[in-house]
Formats: sequence, C-alpha cells, structure tokens
Amino acid sequence: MKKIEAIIRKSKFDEVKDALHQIEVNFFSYWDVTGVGNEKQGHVYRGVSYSTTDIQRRYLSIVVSDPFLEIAVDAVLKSAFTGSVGDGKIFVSNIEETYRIRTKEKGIEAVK
Amino acid sequence: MKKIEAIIRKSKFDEVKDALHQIEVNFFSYWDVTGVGNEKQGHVYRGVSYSTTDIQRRYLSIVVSDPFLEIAVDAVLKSAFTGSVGDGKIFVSNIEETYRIRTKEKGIEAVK
Amino acid sequence: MKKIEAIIRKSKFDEVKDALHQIEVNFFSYWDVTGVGNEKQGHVYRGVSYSTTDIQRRYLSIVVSDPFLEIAVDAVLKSAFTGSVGDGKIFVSNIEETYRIRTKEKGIEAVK
Amino acid sequence: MEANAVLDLMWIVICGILVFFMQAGFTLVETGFTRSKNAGNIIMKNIMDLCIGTIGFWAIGYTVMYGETIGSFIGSPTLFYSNSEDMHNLFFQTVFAATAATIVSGAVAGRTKFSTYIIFSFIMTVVIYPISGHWVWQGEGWLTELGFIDFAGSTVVHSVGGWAALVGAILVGPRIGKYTNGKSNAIPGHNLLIGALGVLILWLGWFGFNAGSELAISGDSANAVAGIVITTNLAAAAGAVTAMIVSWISYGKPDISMTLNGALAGLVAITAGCAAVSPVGALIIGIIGGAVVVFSIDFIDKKLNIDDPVGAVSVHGVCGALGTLLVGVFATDGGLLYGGGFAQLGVQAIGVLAIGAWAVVTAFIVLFVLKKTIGLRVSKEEEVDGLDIHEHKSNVYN
Amino acid sequence: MEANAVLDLMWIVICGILVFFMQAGFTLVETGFTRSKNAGNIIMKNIMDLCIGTIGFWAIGYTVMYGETIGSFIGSPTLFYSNSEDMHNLFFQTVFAATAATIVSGAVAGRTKFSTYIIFSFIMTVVIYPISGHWVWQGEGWLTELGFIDFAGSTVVHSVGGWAALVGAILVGPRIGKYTNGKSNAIPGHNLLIGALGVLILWLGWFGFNAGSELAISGDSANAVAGIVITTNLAAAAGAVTAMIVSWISYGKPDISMTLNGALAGLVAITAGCAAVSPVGALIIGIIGGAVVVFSIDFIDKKLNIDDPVGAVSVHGVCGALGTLLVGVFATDGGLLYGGGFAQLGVQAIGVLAIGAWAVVTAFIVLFVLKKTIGLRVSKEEEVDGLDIHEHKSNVYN
Amino acid sequence: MEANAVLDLMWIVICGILVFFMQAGFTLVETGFTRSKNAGNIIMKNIMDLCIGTIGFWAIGYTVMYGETIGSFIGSPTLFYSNSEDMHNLFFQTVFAATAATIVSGAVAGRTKFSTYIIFSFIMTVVIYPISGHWVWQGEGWLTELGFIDFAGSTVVHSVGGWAALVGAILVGPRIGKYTNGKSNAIPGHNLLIGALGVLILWLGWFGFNAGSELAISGDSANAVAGIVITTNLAAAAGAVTAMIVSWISYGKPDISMTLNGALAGLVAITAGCAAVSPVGALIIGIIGGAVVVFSIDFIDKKLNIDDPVGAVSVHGVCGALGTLLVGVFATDGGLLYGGGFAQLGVQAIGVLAIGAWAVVTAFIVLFVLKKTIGLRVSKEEEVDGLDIHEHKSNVYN
Ligand SMILES: Nc1ncnc2c1ncn2[C@@H]1O[C@H](COP(=O)(O)OP(=O)(O)O)[C@@H](O)[C@H]1O
Ligand SMILES: Nc1ncnc2c1ncn2[C@@H]1O[C@H](COP(=O)(O)OP(=O)(O)O)[C@@H](O)[C@H]1O
Ligand SMILES: Nc1ncnc2c1ncn2[C@@H]1O[C@H](COP(=O)(O)OP(=O)(O)O)[C@@H](O)[C@H]1O
Repeated sequence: MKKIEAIIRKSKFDEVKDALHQIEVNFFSYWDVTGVGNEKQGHVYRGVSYSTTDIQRRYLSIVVSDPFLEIAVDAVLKSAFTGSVGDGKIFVSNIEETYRIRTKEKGIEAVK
Repeated sequence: MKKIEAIIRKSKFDEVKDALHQIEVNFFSYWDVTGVGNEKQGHVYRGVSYSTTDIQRRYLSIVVSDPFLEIAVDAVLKSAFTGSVGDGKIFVSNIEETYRIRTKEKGIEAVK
Repeated sequence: MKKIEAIIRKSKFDEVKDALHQIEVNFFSYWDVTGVGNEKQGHVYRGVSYSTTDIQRRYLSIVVSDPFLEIAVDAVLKSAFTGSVGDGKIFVSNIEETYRIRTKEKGIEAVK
Repeated sequence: MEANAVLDLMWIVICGILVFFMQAGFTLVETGFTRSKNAGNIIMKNIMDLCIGTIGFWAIGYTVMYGETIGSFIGSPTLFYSNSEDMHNLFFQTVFAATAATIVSGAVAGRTKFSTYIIFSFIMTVVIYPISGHWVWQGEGWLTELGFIDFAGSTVVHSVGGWAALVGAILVGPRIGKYTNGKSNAIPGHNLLIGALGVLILWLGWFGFNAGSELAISGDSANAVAGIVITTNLAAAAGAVTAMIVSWISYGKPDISMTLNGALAGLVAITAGCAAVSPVGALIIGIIGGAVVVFSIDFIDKKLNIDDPVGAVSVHGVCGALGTLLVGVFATDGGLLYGGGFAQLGVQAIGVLAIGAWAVVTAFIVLFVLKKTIGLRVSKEEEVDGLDIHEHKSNVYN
Repeated sequence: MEANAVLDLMWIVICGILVFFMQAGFTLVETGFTRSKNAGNIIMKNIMDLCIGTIGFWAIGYTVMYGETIGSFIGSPTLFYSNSEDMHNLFFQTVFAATAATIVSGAVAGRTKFSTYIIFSFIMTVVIYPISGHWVWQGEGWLTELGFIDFAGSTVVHSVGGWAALVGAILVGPRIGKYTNGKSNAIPGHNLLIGALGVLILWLGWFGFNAGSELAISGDSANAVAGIVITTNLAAAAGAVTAMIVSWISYGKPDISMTLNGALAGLVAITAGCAAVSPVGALIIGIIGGAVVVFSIDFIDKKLNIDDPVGAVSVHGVCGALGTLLVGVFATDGGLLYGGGFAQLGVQAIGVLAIGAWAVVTAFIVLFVLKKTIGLRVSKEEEVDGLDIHEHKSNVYN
Repeated sequence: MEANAVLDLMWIVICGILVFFMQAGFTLVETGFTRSKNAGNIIMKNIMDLCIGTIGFWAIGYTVMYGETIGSFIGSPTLFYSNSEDMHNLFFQTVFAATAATIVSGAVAGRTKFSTYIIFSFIMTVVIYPISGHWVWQGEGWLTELGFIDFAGSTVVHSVGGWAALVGAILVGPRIGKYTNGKSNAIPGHNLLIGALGVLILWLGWFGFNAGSELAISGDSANAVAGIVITTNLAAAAGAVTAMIVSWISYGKPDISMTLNGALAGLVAITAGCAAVSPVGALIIGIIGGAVVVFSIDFIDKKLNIDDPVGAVSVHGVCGALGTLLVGVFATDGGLLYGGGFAQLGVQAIGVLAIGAWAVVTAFIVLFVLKKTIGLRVSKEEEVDGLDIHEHKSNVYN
C-alpha cells in the first residue's frame, strides 16, 4: 500500500474531492495546514504591509493499494491544478500495514 | 522504528489514550482531522438536510520501536473499537531515524 | 527524498523557520498538534488544578532531497533546542516520489 | 423644555441607541451564518452601511424623507440638516435608515464587490429608502393619506431592505458550489454562537425599534410603549418556538439556525402592528411569521435557487410584507377579525405592493447599472479564496 | 399619564430591557464555560427558556405570582393577561422569570435531553417560580407578612434557580469522565473570552435587575435607584477581586474562571440587600460572596462530586441564600450590625429555608417524574459525540 | 425629588450604565487585536481595571477629583464616599475612571506582569486621573478658571490614558519579534470579528459617555443631549470612512483594522467638543481624527518603533489631544473659524500640554519605580509561551 500526501490550495479541495470520488477513492483524511513555499501573499495589518509565504493549505492523506497509486496521483495532479505558483505538492511513501479497526481486517482488505 | 498512524473517533480518544498509557506508550502526538469514509452523518442547516461522509476524527501519530509495534497496534485496535461503521484505520510505516531534540539522542533511545 | 517530521515547541517556531531559510530549505508545511510526552504543564480550571502531558506543539513536515537531509536535521536540532524537557522529536522517513502539481515535475526537481 | 417633552426626547434618544446596537447584531448574524473566509468583508460592509448611512442620511436623506412634501411623493431635500431642535428625530431616523441598508449585505454575502456594494448602500440610504419612507411616515405621503398602517416599519424598513436584497441576490447570482443541477447544497455558517448572540442583540435592539416608533412616552403614550414591548417580545418568542417546532417536524430535530431565524421572523412580522394588535394577536402573528419563514427559506432556496446566505429575503422581505398585511387582520381597531371588514386589509395590500414594486424596480435599476459598469461580483478566484484576503488583504482569524 | 408615573413606567421598561439582555449573558457564560460540542444545545436551551418563559409567564405564570392571593400562598390565575395599564410590570416580571429558568440549564449542560429540559423549564416558569415568588413579592404573601426582605430576588429568583439546578445536577448525574474514583477531573470551557463577555453582559443587565426592582424612579425613589446602582457595582467588584485573591492564594495564580465567577457571586449576593445596605455593607457582602463561591464550587465538586459545569448551584443557590441572610446582618435599618438584633436575621433564615425547600421538593418531583417517563439523560454515545450533532444535527463551528 | 431632577438623575444613571458597557468593548478590542495566547491575561486586566477602579474610586479617588479644592489643584479626599444624594454622580464618574485606566492595558498587552499592572492601574485610578480631572471638571480647578473646554474628556480621560499608555509601552519595551533591525513586523490580532464587536460596543457606550457628560437632560439640556448624540455619531462615521479611504490609498485595499480604529479615533476626537461644535464641525473633526490616526499609528510603529499592539496611544492620546485643540477651531461659540480668534485655541493648548505633561511624568515615576522594584515585564519564556499559561495556568480556547 502507498500513502499519497497531497498539499493543495484550499480553494481546489472540492474539485480534488470530486476527482477522487470519481475514481472510487472514497477514503481519505484531510486537515488544514500552513504551507511555506514559492507563493507569496500580500497582507496588511494595522498599517504594516507584508508579504508572507505562509499560506493556508489543505493536507490530504490518502492510503491506497498499489494498483490505485497512479490513477489517484493523476487525479490529484489534474484536479488541483491552476498553473499559478502555489499549486502544491504530492508525496508518495510506503505503508507497511493497514488495519480497519471495526473489522480487524488487515492489508488490502482494509484500505478498500 | 515504526510509525503508527491511527485515525479514530474523537469520542474514543480518552480510551485509546488510557490503553496506550497502560502499555507504557507515553509518547505521541495527535490532532483533529476530517475523515472521508464509509460512515455517513445526517446534518441540517437552514432547511437543507444533507448527509456527509466528512466526519471529524482524531489523528494519532505514534512512533515506537519495533518490538512495541504489535502491542501498540493491538492496544489501539481494542480501545478504539465500537463495531459501527466509522471506527477508523491504522497505518504502519517505517521510520528511518529518530532524534530527541533536547539530548540529541538518536535511534531507539530517542523514542523511549 | 526524505521526509523530516519535526515536533517542536510552538515558541521555537520562528527560530526554526529562520534556521531552515538560512540553509535554503524554503519549502515545508506545518500545523498545530497536541503532543503527549515527558513534559508536564500545570493548569487550573474552576478550582481543579491538574497537570497534563497534553501540550500544544507545532508539527513540521519537510521533504528534502537526500543530500539536504543531514543539514536540515542539524538546523532543526539546533534551532529548536532549549534544553528543558519537551523540546520535541525529529522523525526521518523515506519518500518514494514527489510531484509538483503546477509543473507536473517529478522527483528531485519537485522538491527544490 | 417642559418635562413631558423631555421625556419624549429622552425616550427617542434611548431607543435610537438601542436601534444603533442592532448594527452589531446584523454584523454578528451575517458573519456567524456565513463562512469564515468572508467574515472581514461582512464586517466592513456593515460598518460602512452604518457610517455612510449616518453621513448620507444626515447630509440629504433625512429631508428627502421628512422634508416638506412634493406631491405626497418625496420630501424637499435640504443639505446638511441642522435644526438643533430636531436632532433626536434625526438620530432615530438615521439608525433606521442604516438598518434598511444593512439588510441587503447578508443576502449578497460572499461574492459581491466591496466598492459596488458601498455605492449601492449609499443610494439605498439617500434615495430608495427615504422616498418610500416618505409615503408612509412623513404625515402627508400618499400612503398615509390612504390610511396605510406600518407602525414601526415592517414594510418601510424591512420589506424595502428585503426586496432590495432579493434583487441583489438574483443579480449577483449564487455562490460557487451552492447549487449543483438545481439541487441546493448546504454551506454551513462558521460560528452559530456568534450568530445566536447577534439574534439576541437584534431582539434587544428591536425593543427600541418598535417602542421608539411611538416617538413619545409621555401621557397616553406610556401605556402604548409598554404594550408595544409586550407584543414585540411575544411575537419574537412565538416565532422562535414555531420555527423550532416546524423544523423539528420537517427534519426530525429542532434546528438551531431555523429557530434563530424564527425569532427574527416574529420580530419583523410584528413590527408593523406592534401598537395595533393585542398580545394574543401578537402571539398569532409571531406564530405565522415563524412558520412562514421556514417555508419561505425553503422555497427561495430549493425551488427558486436564489442564494440568500442568511435568509434576509425571507426574514425581512416576506415576513415584513406578511406582518404588514396581518395588521389588516388583527388590528383591534379596524382589523378583519375585529369586525373592521376588508377595508384596512385592502389598504395594507396596496401599500405592501406599491413599496415592494418601488424597492424592486429601483434596486434593479441601480444594481443593473452597477453590474454593467463596475461589476457586481468578484472574480471566481477571489470568491473561492475568500473575499477577506483579496478585498482586504487580511484574515479575520489568525 | 402624569410625568412622574411616566418616569416610573419608563424606568421599569428600560430595566426590563436590560434584564432581557441577561439572556445573552447566560448563553455566553454557559457555552463559553463548557465544551464546543454542546454549544448549540446550550444556545437552544437558553433561547427556549426565554421564549417559553415569555409565552408561559404571560399566559398564566404572571397571575399565579401576582394575582389576588389565595391564602397568602398562590395568586388566582387568569389566562392571557391583558391589562393594558400593567404591561410594563408584565414585561419586567417576564424577564425575571426567564432568568430563574435559565439558571438550571448551565448546571445540567452537556448531558440532558432537550425535550425533557423544555418541559421542566416550562413548569419552572409557570409553577415553581411564581408560587414562591408570590410569597415574597405579591404584597400579601406569607413571607411578606413575616417581614422577609428580598429586594431584587437573591432568593426569589437566584436561589430558586440554584436549588433547582442542584436537584437537576444530582438527578441527571455527572458528565462522563468528570469523576474517576471520586477524583474530580477538569473539563475546561472551550472559550473563556466568550464567557467573560457573558459575565460583563450579566453585570450590565444586573443594573436593570436590581435598580429596576425599585419599580419606580420618581420622587424619593430616584436616590434609592442611584444607591442601588452603587451597591450593585461595588459588590460585583469586591466579589471578583476576592475570588481572584483567594484563587491566587489557593492555586498560586489568579484564576480567570474563578474571578469571573466571583463577580457573579457578588452580584447574586447583593441582590437581596442592594436597597437596604450601605456602600460599605455592599463591599463586605461582595467580599463574602466572592470568597464563599470559591469554596462552595470546590466543595460541591470535589467533596460532593456533583457535576455543575458552570457553577450555577454555588453562584445562584449558595450566594443567593447567603446574600439574603446577610441582609439581616447589614441592613442599615434593622440589621444585626446596626443594632437591630437577631429578629431580621431569623426572618431571613425562615424565608431562605422555606423557599429552598419549596424549590428542592418541587424540582425533585418534576424531574423525578420526567426521569421515570421520558428520561433525563441522552445516551452515552450522544453525550460523547456531543449533543449538537445528535440533538440538532448541527455543529456550531464549521 | 421633582420630576426634572429625576430626569437628570435617570439620564446620568442610564449613561453610566452605557459607559460601564464600554469595559466589554475594551476587552473585546484588546483581545481581538492581539494574539490568542494572551487573551486570558487581557481579560483579567480589564476586569481588574474595572473592579479595582470601582473600589478605589469610591474609596478615595472620587473626592480627590471632586472634593473641595485645595489650591485649584486637588480635591480634599475623604474615605468611602457615602453621600446618598450623589450616588448617581459617583457611579458616572467611576465608570469614567475605569475607562482611563483600561486604555493603558492595550498598549502594554502581551508582555507585562499582571501584578505590576494591577498596582499601576490602582494608582492611575486614585491619583493620576483624579488630580488632572480635578483641574478641569471640579469647577474650581485651575484649567477651568482659564476657560479650558473638555466637555466629555478627550483630554481628561482619553489623553491621560493615552499618554500613560505611551510611557508604559516605552518602558516595558516592544514584544519579542516586533522589530527586527528597526523594521516593524506585523503581529496580526487573532480575531478581528471580536475586535469589531468591541468597537461597536464602544461606539454604543460612547453615546452615554458624551451625552451623559451633559449631566442633565431636563429643560435646555434636552436639545443639547440630542445634538451631542448626533455630533458623536457623525464624527465616528466620518472617522471610519476616512481611515478606510486613507488605508485604501496607502495599501491598495480598504483595511479592516484601520477602519475600525478610525471609528474610535473619530469618537475620541469629538469627545471634547461634542457639545460645542455643529454637525458639520463634528464631521470635519471626525475626518481629521480618522486621517491622523492612520499616520500616527504608522509613525509610532515604523519611525519610533514603539510597540502599541492596539494603537491606544494614537487613538486615545493623539486623537484626544487633537480633538481638544480642535474645539478651539470649531467651537461655534469662540472657535477660530467662528470668529473667536486664537484665544480659545491657546487655552486648549495649555490644557492639553499641562495634562499631557502630568500624565507622562506621573506615569513615568510610577512605572519606573515598579520597574526597578518588582519589574514590569514577564520573562522571555513566559512571553513566548503566552501569558495565559504562565500567569494564569489557563488557556482561553480549549
Ligand atoms: N518540501 C516540502 N515539504 C513539505 N511541504 C511542501 C514542500 N514543498 C512544498 N510544500 C507545500 O506545498 C505548498 C505549495 O508549494 P509552492 O512552492 O508555494 O508552489 P509550487 O509548488 O507551485 O512551486 C507549500 O505552501 C507547502 O505547503
Ligand atoms: N485510505 C485511507 N486514507 C486515509 N484515511 C482513511 C483511509 N481510509 C479511512 N480513513 C479514515 O478512517 C475513517 C473511518 O473510516 P470509515 O470508512 O468511515 O469506517 P470503517 O473503517 O469502519 O469502514 C475515515 O473517516 C477516514 O478519516
Ligand atoms: N514517539 C512519538 N511519537 C510521536 N510524537 C512524539 C513521540 N515522542 C515525542 N513526541 C512528541 O514530542 C513532544 C516532546 O516530547 P517530550 O517527551 O515531552 O520531551 P523530550 O523530547 O524533551 O523528552 C511530545 O509532546 C510529542 O508531541
């Protein structure tokens, strides 16, 4: 099994979610993070203008079985794309074992 | 060393924490995430009823030394269990190195 | 590529960020977590004093190319250090592939 | 000044201060019931409604409304009103005008250009609202002559705001993602506690709104004022309870956002008749308001697919019109149920329709021109990212 | 109406509006000091206390309390009170009744069934509260005849609410996880800033609560009103400072939640005697209230293991009783310290006990019957997940 | 008491209650515009300002300010003021004193020791504020004799607070990370919605602040009161609009925090002249205040590198002084623009300077002594972690 971690624009989340549902990836978890990267955002606060690279992003953690990896990555790559700096990253890593707590299933069965 | 990522019901957190403490796993980090999965939750807002699979969950990240892996996974499996859809998942992956910032210790020493 | 996960004191974040910027690690994501560990914090609420090991921490996820690993870890180790219990941990794990969504670049190119 | 006159002036000032506070209520309701990424924009709109309203209404709007009548249609405007013996009335009417303007902001929240909104709000305060207000409240307006009753402004203030909000919501279009193939999606508000506090502050301010509209407290007005406080409170309570029960039946659970809206619906509905109906009448008007608002929100959202994030059209427009009509039914003096026949009801209908038409037509003209010139709506990107970061380079929560 | 009568009516209406606003204060205090997952449920309970209270008290409660006495024990009820010359009093008493009911919701927060709560709140407003209120405030009640003094309701409003809260907290049982083997665990409130705002709003409303209870402002009442404002403010301040100091000594740091509770304790304690004591007396009553509330919260929580999330029993019950007794000590006319002997103190004790017993017994009967029929408590799963999602299918924060 | 006297007393009490509520406004503004980790500490400081102010001002401060004059410089103090015919004035003045003290807490937020702050706040309330207040408001003070006009306290209350805040901000030093090599870094407030609510509550309270300072409403005062309400409202609106426009031009976007500050700046600036200027004059004073506050905040922050997290020095100190001077320009009776020559302006300047010097010198002495003894500032670790957890062992948000 592989873990796909995708850091995307918050505003692209709905599209990414739909894209994942379309390829039947119906399981994942997400949360909001602050991302530091190339993108800069202008802010003003009480007369101090500043631009920051700390930008709100959404972090998706999606564990899929190996055969699903490619299409899932593809789906995110396409749906999260705008073309401007700050579209985000996808990281793939290995998951050694998965359990479903409710059924105690292990492995492939557990990520379906 | 292994990393155990457990996505559990928020309401089960206290029990899981106790279970971990009992087997002397006293180090971990957690945060709240939104999980997408099998479980559905009914909502109403301003007259629109809808059911969503986006449900608040708690995400635990527990790094343990290899011998502890099994009992830690077991502890979570048992304590997070209710039997209804939505109990969550456990993912195990490999950690190549660990450092304790305070002492600069590495490896096994650092996760104790 | 390697993923460095650093769990640090919130109050040390600015220093860690500066240290990373100095070694040209300009890409990472972070969020706030609750950490359970050795440190204890005294609280009082409505007459109940209690001490908790659940302490607010900041979680940094930094993916770097292999040659950068050591200096990045070093930078965090130094900048996050206070010497008191609760300085936090660093975990290193393997990342198999990285994509930059904007350009579809893969691998080393994508983490720069 | 003699003690009774002082009493009246003092009462108007105190009630004006209470109505002023409703601005805080609107701000909280509108931000609480929408998403956090637009909260700063809503704050700015509400503050500007108040500030521009204050300046514009004093500068010209007040005399457009209350100046000597020109053909029972409009007052003769004079600039920078400064009659030092009438400042209490200016204040009281100013905060009313700001209320009418502010109603619109909730309905177009989350997608409207800030600069456009400010221009519209200004025109609303100095033209649209004062002219129709003149018809009813100046004393010689044509609706007054007909015998139209709108004691504290169910129609004059709330409906005008509500119908303008309707036009705005239609012209600006729904928020991205609100409807998929005609199906309405819920976009939950980010902080219902703040919304609830807003509702309680509005309820508080409404005592000033309604009881202050007596414009006196001395002599016979004293008991009238106390009676208004009771009818106002009863209608609000009845509206909330009814909306809760209806939502409980419809969705299986007592719904928080609907219950809160029900209280507001009861308040808007009783505003026209608060001085003309009995406590029992107020209770029934509140019940009707609380029930209608649920169905109206449903209908406007699910059938018409008009996106009104805080329900301003239903609460202020529909319940305002309804409440005005119900005066013709429940007025203890002249109402249908009290043997007055259909006469009053007919007059009420004329007023509701005339002012509704006025608000719809003028708001449409203004907004349409704005749409074709500077544009009504922010870019897709700005909307998705949130208005706060693009329109104000700020986040509300850090 | 003559100017002095208008003044009195106006004062009562204004104070009633201030007391009305206390509902917002209670809502904020109760939500802020509990967990976010139940915030919506608390909002609904508070809104319903107010709405059902408004309707119920008008429909029948007011005459149960103030109707012609039947044996000095209860008023003769008439339905749908509509004396148009007494609407100001109806309003003022309505918001008082809503206050008494609302006190209970904090003590049973986080685990009580919504439907059960609503029924209880209704009975509280139309039966329990008005009957004991009749004894003291109708003018011919048996405690009035004895000479019992409870000017603005330390006992009549707050203690009644507090003792009912105690019974509720016991019968419904502690929240899951609150006690482990008799050890109390802290369950911190989710937003102390909202809680602090609530306390300041309550303090604000209390000026109306106490100074409005003079029920007049003309003639000699004017200075009395001003004096009440001062005693009220001093006692609140003294309560907060004292609670802060006590907490500083006890826990090593000045505690936020205790300091806020101290202000409320001072306010409750002075309510009975605000018109009878000197500023110095008020200061001392505040100090006593502020100290006692800390120990009382401690005792009820750690020794009795009764789970009262917002400290309603200590603040309203204990400090209410205490404040009523202290009138017998500090009343400048007849108090123990002013040479009045133990007579007044004895009468105060009788009143406190009689009304306490009444509240405990009636609340117990009602809640016990509800427990055996529809049940008091939500299921374990609902409680753990939060009442909002199960009882209202909503989240407050999105 | 005769009806007119009752009216006056009632008005003072009502306005005092409104001013009291400003404490909630200050609490919200100061917490909203700073970081969440210090919110609890700010709550405690504001509550203690109020509580200690209430006790201290009654115990001694009131007579220091209003007691029989000793050389036109200070009142003869008597302990525990208890003239039962003057309680309304005591109340009104108490909430004013609490306001002056509370201004300082915003400027030193996020790094000041709680115990030190409390001591300073006490001295501020019983010594610094009442003495300079005596010069202007007691009737026989030396500035009164000169003809100095500060109707409701632009200088007496706001500037005194603002200059003390300046001294505090300098002596305690900037927050860690605020300046790097002379460059100012933004430290955004954690909840601008709460900040905005605070501003609206302050604006609400300001009606009491200014219109209550008439200290009467009967007879001729009635129209004066209404006029004050209008000038106050117009200046606030003009201040907000101006600050928005200036920020729009300067930063390319209408800035939320600056707009909110602009409203406060307008309010502070009009406070001195609210009864002396025309509506047009008020508008212009508000415009000047709203523009100046933006540049002042900029200057103090970026040029002087003095860290004032909520802009208290600019809003209260600078705009307070400015507003006082502008009375000499815009007073319809005696102002420069109304043919009165430079006389009044000169007197205004003397008053502003004298009271400014007084506030700076006394605040410096007190704070310097405190710095050398118990210390002004928390440890670096405490500051970085947040004052809440170290000073109060609590988090505001859980
Ligand atoms: N090496 C990394 N480790 C962790 N997060 C990263 C890394 N690189 C980028 N990110 C995340 O991706 C986001 C987008 O990256 P950014 O450089 O701004 O845009 P782009 O990928 O278009 O160049 C960042 O805000 C950050 O959250
Ligand atoms: N493949 C996955 N990747 C990441 N998170 C997952 C994955 N599968 C499940 N989860 C998390 O586990 C939670 C529970 O899963 P769910 O399917 O609802 O219940 P069950 O495991 O009982 O079938 C989800 O809400 C989601 O947060
Ligand atoms: N094995 C672990 N897995 C996940 N997080 C951990 C682990 N060990 C420590 N942490 C995180 O590191 C933080 C600091 O650790 P702690 O034991 O308190 O201090 P120290 O490292 O100085 O002994 C903890 O609060 C927790 O967030």
